[in-house]
Amino acid sequence: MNLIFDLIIAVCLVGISMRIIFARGHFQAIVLFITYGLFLALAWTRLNSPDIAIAEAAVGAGLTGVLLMDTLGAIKTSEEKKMRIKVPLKLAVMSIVLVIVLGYSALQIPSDFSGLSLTVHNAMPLSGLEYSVTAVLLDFRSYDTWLELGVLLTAVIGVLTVRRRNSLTGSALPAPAEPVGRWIIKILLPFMVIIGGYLLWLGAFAPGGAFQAGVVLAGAGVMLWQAGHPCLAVLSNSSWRLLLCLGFSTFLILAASSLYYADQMLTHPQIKAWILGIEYAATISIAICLISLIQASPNSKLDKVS
Amino acid sequence: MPELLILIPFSAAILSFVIPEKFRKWIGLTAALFILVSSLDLNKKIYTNGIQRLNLGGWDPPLGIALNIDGLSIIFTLLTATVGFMVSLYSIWYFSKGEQAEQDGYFWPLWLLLWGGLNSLYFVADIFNAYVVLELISISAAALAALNGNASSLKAALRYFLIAMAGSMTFLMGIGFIFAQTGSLDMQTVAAAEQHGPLMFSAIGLITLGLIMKTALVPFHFWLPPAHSEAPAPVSAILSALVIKGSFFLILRFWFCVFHEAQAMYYTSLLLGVSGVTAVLWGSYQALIQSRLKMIIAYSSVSQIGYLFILFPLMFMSADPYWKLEAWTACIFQTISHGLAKAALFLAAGNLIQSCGTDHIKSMRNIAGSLPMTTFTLGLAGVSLMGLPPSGGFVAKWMLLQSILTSGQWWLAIAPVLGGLLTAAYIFKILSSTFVSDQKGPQKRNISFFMEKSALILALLSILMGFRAEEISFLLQERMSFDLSGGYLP
Amino acid sequence: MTTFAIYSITAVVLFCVGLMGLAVHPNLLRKIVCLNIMAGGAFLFLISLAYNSQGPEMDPVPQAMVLTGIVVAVSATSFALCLTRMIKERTGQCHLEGSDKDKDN
Amino acid sequence: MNLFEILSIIFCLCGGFFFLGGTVGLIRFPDTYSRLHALTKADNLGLGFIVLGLIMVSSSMPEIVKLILIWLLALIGSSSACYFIGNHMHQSNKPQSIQDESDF
Repeated sequence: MNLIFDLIIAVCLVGISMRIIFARGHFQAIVLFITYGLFLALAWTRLNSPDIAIAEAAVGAGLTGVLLMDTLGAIKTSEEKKMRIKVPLKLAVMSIVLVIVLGYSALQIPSDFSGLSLTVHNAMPLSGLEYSVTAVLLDFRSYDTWLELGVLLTAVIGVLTVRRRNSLTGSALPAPAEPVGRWIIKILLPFMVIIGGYLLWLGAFAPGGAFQAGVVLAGAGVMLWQAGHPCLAVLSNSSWRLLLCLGFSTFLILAASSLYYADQMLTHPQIKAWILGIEYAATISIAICLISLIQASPNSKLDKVS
Repeated sequence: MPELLILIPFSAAILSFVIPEKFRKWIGLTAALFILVSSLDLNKKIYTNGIQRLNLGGWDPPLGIALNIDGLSIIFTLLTATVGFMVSLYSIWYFSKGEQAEQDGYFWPLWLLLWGGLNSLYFVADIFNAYVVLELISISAAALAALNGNASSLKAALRYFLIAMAGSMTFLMGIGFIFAQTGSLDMQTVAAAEQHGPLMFSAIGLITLGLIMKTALVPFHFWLPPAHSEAPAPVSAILSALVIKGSFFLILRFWFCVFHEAQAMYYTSLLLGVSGVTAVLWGSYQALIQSRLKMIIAYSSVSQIGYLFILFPLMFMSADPYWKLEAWTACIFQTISHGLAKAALFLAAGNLIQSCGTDHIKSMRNIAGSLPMTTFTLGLAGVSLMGLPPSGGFVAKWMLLQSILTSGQWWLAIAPVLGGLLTAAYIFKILSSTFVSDQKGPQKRNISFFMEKSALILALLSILMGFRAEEISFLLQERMSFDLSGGYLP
Repeated sequence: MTTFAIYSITAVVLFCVGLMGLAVHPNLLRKIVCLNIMAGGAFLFLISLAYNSQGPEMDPVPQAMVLTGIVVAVSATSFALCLTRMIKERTGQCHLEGSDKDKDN
Repeated sequence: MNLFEILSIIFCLCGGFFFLGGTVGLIRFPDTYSRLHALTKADNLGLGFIVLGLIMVSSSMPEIVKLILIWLLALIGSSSACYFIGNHMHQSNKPQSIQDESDF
């Protein structure tokens, strides 16, 4: 039964990805891409990875979808003709050969493959956390997470550079236009903040954590923005910048102070307190960075306001 | 302490992002100075005490992530610190006037983030960590390439970024295959594990493919000339001297520290060798027929990258461990001398453009008269690229040629011989146009003292590094975290 | 036929479809979508590995890798989309071929 | 198999039927307004039935509360989305079938 379910998901994923390539309109391709994200989220659930399912549904299907749609709205031209994509025979053959080679080798995985699960399992009591994915992200491999926050920050600075913008803040707040829009914000916003906080708290012992919480909060921000309410406007320029790099710099301070106290980077006598602080800082930074990435896009509503 | 080389640029990047724009350059310069000093200090430590391996977060690999600092890392760190310091010095004046002034505030945070990323890359000892660092480098490098903001530079930046992203994804898939075979992400553990069969074959292919896309080896070179020539001068210097060297560094790490699946590596190395020779010839030919100075220099990068890949077939075909070591040393020498000379060339080109307003070589008449120091810089860097003694380029090409001849792979010798001639041709094309005297030429603007000096110092270093050959060879041959001559085992 | 086999093959196919799409599509928006398809394939492969792990529980390391990867992918996507929009604003084109001139001159 | 499990299966099948109906409506109805109508009404009912079916077999109170919450949030989401699309169509006075949808 499970295998049938797996096969259905697999066939749908491949089918959707092919349709995305061959879709004639961009709008269609983007809608299909959002569907692709949702099917991936199904696959993650099936593969016992609820963390990634949450992240994928929120980011892959949600935020990326919003970004793509928004860009499509900006670059759409009236005379755009629908195109038919032809794959050159050479390329098609090359792709099929690649699929066969990679697919054949993927199946040659050693039968006793256990990855690092045993190593992590044995080290779990030594870390202060109860949930293994959070422990890997924030304790065992915290260096990666630090640099990941760096990548997010770099992307925001990159977007600001390309846009030649110094600030996304400080413009006047317009009232959300629609009564229904106002109403829905009133209802949903508290929910999203609560869910974000809940996911953050959950991360210590169950699927959830800083990233998922940050994405949900960013979703709340994007909703506000879509309703005509540039939510970054309440911040001053300097506090916005500080919040953007809050997560990255908390890690940086941990790294520097641990080098001083423990002579080794990212380990510290009070590491548990640090991890808690980093989780909160990272959640805020991730939310603010993602909102900024969407709001900084050209022709966005903020431009029209200011 | 090696960690400082990661902490300083990142802290400076954050600081320069939150403070007002006019102070950013001074933060940048101070950080550059500190990085230079601490990498010289680290160099001394590695030279005398041997390699360092540091665990992060108090966890031993494969559970945690480690840093690995050996002779190879320290050479790349020093190259980055030297070029980075000179470029920072140059940038303070380059971005202070004219149309470049509005780019100043954006340049510093990105450049410092990129620098931090490069330093972390040189210390990398974990394959997934390498992926994250590569992404950090790609995004900041692409944003820097788009700094000009005009249509052509935006297009060039996006073309570069798309290729870099495709390379990253291919690399990530390769990481998955390595993890599937060995069950570990730590380079040392992966190197010690059994590596055989199709899984490893695919992993080697994917990792190498992903990285050569980012290194702009033929046939993935098409993004490089526009991206490097459209960027502002200091950014061009950073991109061609350091960023492509970053991904090349990772290829070396993987090929000489991680992989030891001999058969797959043998065939892949042949392909890399063919691409390398093609790149040398095609790049030099293209450089010869260009008419814009920065395009010539950018195509010259395509050809000089080709030399680096001649190492791989030599490693697998030459029987004598002594010549293997020679070829290895030659390759790193080529990396350093190209990095220094290319940075000098781009900075000098930036001076010429600020002076004449264009980089069309027809319009650079009488430059030798008005900007003698910049012309001298072009000449010196050209000498190093051509491989004339006593430059670093000469040492590199001489050792390369020797190990090619002893290995009996005559076809590889085409590259240094013919490539050297073509290089000489395009360097003379640049130089001869600067000596044409033409009184009617456009009004030349004055160039800041520091801008001329920093380009000159880089060019001088690329010549003078030949005199430090012994120390560099020592670092390369005695301070390795892997054993080159005894197969490719850790 | 096991769950691992189904998903790892799917992952490889998705990766290759994305790569092929990246090569054939001239339009920038579609190229970026294709990059995301590739990323989905790479992530799926890692998670199917985690699922296949014979250890005491699901291997958490690939899961953490994919979470990191998703953040990296969305950062890169938004940066690329921003460049696309600027190119459109400047040149009126959404592809990289043809002239590199600004729209106004 | 006890009574709750049988009821659960029946409710879930009902839910599936309404979803199917909503999808058929989306494809077959001629214009945006009627498509919206099919989508929101039938799908919300379908989701409601499935949630009811799952409540029958759920073991704890928090689980039931979460399931009901999911349904309520989906109701709010889809009804307001429906309103926004409808309002947009009404205000822009576009021809009543979206051009891009004809591709599907």
